[in-house]
Amino acid sequence: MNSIIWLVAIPLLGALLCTVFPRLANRIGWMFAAGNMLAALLVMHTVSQEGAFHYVIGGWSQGLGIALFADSLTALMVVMSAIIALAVSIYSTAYFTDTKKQAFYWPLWLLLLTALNALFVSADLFNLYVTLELLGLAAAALTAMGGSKEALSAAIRYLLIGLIGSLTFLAGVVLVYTAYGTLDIAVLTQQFQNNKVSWAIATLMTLGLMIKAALLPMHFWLPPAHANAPAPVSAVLSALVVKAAIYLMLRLWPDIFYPLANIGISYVLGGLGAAAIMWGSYQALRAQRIKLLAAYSTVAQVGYLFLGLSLIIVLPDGELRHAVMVGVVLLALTHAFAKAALFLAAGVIMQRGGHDRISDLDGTAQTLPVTTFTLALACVALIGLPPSGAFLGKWQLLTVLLHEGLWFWIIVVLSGSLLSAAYAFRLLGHAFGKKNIPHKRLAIGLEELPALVLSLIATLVLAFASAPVAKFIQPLSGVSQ
Amino acid sequence: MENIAWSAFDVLLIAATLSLAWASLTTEHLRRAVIFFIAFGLLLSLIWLRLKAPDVALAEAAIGAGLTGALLLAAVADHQKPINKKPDQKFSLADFVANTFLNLLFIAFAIVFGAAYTFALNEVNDSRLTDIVFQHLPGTGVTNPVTGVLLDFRAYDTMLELAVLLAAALGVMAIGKTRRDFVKPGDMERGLSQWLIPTLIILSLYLLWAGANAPGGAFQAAALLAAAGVVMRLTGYVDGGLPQGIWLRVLLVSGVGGFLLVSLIMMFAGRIYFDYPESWAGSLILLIESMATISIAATLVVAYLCGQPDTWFGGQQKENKHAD
Amino acid sequence: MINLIALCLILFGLFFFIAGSIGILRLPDIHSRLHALTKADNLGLGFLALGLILLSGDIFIAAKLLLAWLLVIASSAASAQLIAQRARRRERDVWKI
Amino acid sequence: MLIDQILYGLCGIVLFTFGLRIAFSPVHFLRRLLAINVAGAGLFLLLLSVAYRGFDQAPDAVPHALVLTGIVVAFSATALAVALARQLQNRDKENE
Repeated sequence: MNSIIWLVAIPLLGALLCTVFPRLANRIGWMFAAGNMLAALLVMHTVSQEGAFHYVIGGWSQGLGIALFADSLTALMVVMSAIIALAVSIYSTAYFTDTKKQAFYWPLWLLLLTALNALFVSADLFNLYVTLELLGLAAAALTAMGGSKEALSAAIRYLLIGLIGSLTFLAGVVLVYTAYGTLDIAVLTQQFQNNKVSWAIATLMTLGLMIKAALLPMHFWLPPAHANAPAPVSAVLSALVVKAAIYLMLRLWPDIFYPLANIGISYVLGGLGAAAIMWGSYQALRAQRIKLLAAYSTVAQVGYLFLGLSLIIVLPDGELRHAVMVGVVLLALTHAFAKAALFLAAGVIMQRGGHDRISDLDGTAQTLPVTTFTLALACVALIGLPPSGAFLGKWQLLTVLLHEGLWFWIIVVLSGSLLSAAYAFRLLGHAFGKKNIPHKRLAIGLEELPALVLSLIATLVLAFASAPVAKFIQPLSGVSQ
Repeated sequence: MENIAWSAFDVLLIAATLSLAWASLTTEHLRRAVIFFIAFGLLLSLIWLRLKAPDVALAEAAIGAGLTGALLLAAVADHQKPINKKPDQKFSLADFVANTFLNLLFIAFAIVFGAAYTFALNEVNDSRLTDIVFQHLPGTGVTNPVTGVLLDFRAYDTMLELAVLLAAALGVMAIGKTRRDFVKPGDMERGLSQWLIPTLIILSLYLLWAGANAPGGAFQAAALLAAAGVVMRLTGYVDGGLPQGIWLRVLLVSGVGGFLLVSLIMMFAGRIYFDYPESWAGSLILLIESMATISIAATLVVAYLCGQPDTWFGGQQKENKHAD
Repeated sequence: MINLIALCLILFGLFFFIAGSIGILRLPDIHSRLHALTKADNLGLGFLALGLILLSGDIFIAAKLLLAWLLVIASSAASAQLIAQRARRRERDVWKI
Repeated sequence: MLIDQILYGLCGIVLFTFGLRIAFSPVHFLRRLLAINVAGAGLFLLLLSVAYRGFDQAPDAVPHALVLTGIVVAFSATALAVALARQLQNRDKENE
């Protein structure tokens, strides 16, 4: 039962130690990332044995203290972020050479990891606001470490939009406390009725989380932030930080806002998701740099997840809703691993080649064969070609859409995949381009290994994951009642 | 007669606050906007007093108006040109339509939010969590309910909030070094500071001690201590009275560290996380509170320095060069 | 009886506050405004504190009120000096912001 | 449900909406930061007017702790934003 506390305590302890001993920050950092990995596996094990469990901090009852809650969805998300965190930590030991930058990178990075874990396990609305704030602050500070002027202005815009997002979320939390007198999610799930106040609460919280997840109308802060941040930071921003807001939507809508579910909401969210898919893929096609391409593809993938979410909201409990849930989880997991691999590979190219402009990428296959192989695998996973988890996710989504006869969404999903295939092959075409200089193969093991492992997970491991994930995720609505 | 006078006072107070907020966000000179914002912060702490929230009034006056104001004033010190009106401001229809549409949108948002708020108010009987807090308060060893909630019932929240503060301080230091160009302190400031700083420190200790049973506590005490640091910074001590090298780093970390260690010790002793034993609950809270006070004060001063102190990596503090 | 005296003191203090505010609005240049502000407000606060001390009747609260008054006097006097020095230096350089 | 609660609550809502309205309009970055602080203050005012339970009754302590946490979080966000802005200004000054 205490394993849930280690999830927050280990990265926080690591952050404190890295602050006090800046010269050892490199070693302390990735060791605590490994420790976090163990804690995540422990939580996964506890959940698989005993199912979802509550843990009230300080032992206070009746919604006074803060409760932590871990169910199958939390366990999957926590293990996903632990694996990516470990890979990114190993990569950043090689990426950051200047000790002054390391001294501040590692504490901020571990604080971001603490915020992520605290957000995944928390079951108290105001606590979610504090974790969202810590996440946004640490991410903005890390983006600003990119050093260039664009990184600074991107970090400022990211911080301000993030603040507006969490303030809107806080407005929803304040209304919840006014109307229901409690902040605990489990208590709220029983008390929530379908009246005008609950509609105001749901809209405020959803608006706040949409801003945080960079859904279409509020996505303009994401591409500059993710493109100008240092490579390991943008890997984490795209793979994990954006997922936190989507995880909260998955946590809030099926549980608390279940009485409010109606067709209108799903069309709004689905429509925005579809628009995000189209707009993100179109911009990715026109991107000049790998990191910008990856950032816009994140905007598109957020669209897929919101499309799946809109289905989960409106479908009645049962087989169909469970299938969509599994599809959304698979899509989220694969996108996280593939996007992290893509950004880390772009980081290697940036450091070795000095730039990441797509048009001048020819010769990368000769000089950096492993990185190009990682790029290819990541693109396979992003498009959703068969050996990857995304294929299974989209397959689940499409079967449910077919069953429901929602033709418009099917066209959107398919054309989205087509567009992502277009920008992926454009990238790979340049990377495999011939260059007449005699190629010298660079073998840099430590830097390229994490990216390779992540892309292999995205394509091969997750390809066989649909059955175990389906079994592991209990039917959603039955979880917290 | 009694509550009519109070309602009149309320309307006056609200009108003053709203007009200050309006002034702060719409004047063209940025420096004037910051000064209006500081006045708005002070009026806000008056409102907190009216709503019977003395702890929050202390924190608002010290952190919300004081430190935030000092920080913003330092930031806008070198802003000359009026920001709002661009010289070639010709009337463009598109802007006008966009602005009115946005205004209407936000007015509608306010009306919906207000309606939801008034409906929500009479949904629940007034007590919400009050009775449960007072029922469990004796178990926390403190009599001030706000300190009880902050450091015992929701101590996990406060730990994460200190982590937010630490993240902000690290982010501020990661960006660059503190600025060194300073006006040489005349005898006026030195005279004042030699007298003012000890008073601030004593007041801060009083607030920390009073926090257990009267309005006060870690954040208010830390804000006063940070005010002493700001006064030192303004009177020539470039590093604002912060310790050197590793001691500064340990100090910054001791707030969150105190929370984490105590909570983990409770867990090792077989109790639930953050569950203080009845007998030493009061003294445990005081221990955490005092570590948090010094740590928050140091973090607030670092945030005010707007950069990395010279001695962060352990070097000697360079002689502070005064620009006249 | 005590309340009556306290009420008069407080009203007297308010009168000084109003005088200070009118001083700021009406007086021409920065120096005379500073003069009006610091003098009138400090005196007004003094009377206010005295009135409240009579009302409170508790020695600790009285001591705190006096301490508050002293702090306000010290800080407003120092800041008035600083603002005046800066205004003097600005006029000497005849450099308008 | 007291008249004071409604009065101060609506004042908080007006501050929150006005802050957001300015935060979304294209103004200088520091003014947008002020707008966000004003919006946050509006929300805290709303929270504390919910906690207010009459002149002679003890108020609800939980919102007070939440607002204290909110004030410190708002300050740290402002401190980071100001530090970023000043560094950006130095960069502009350098290559001007």
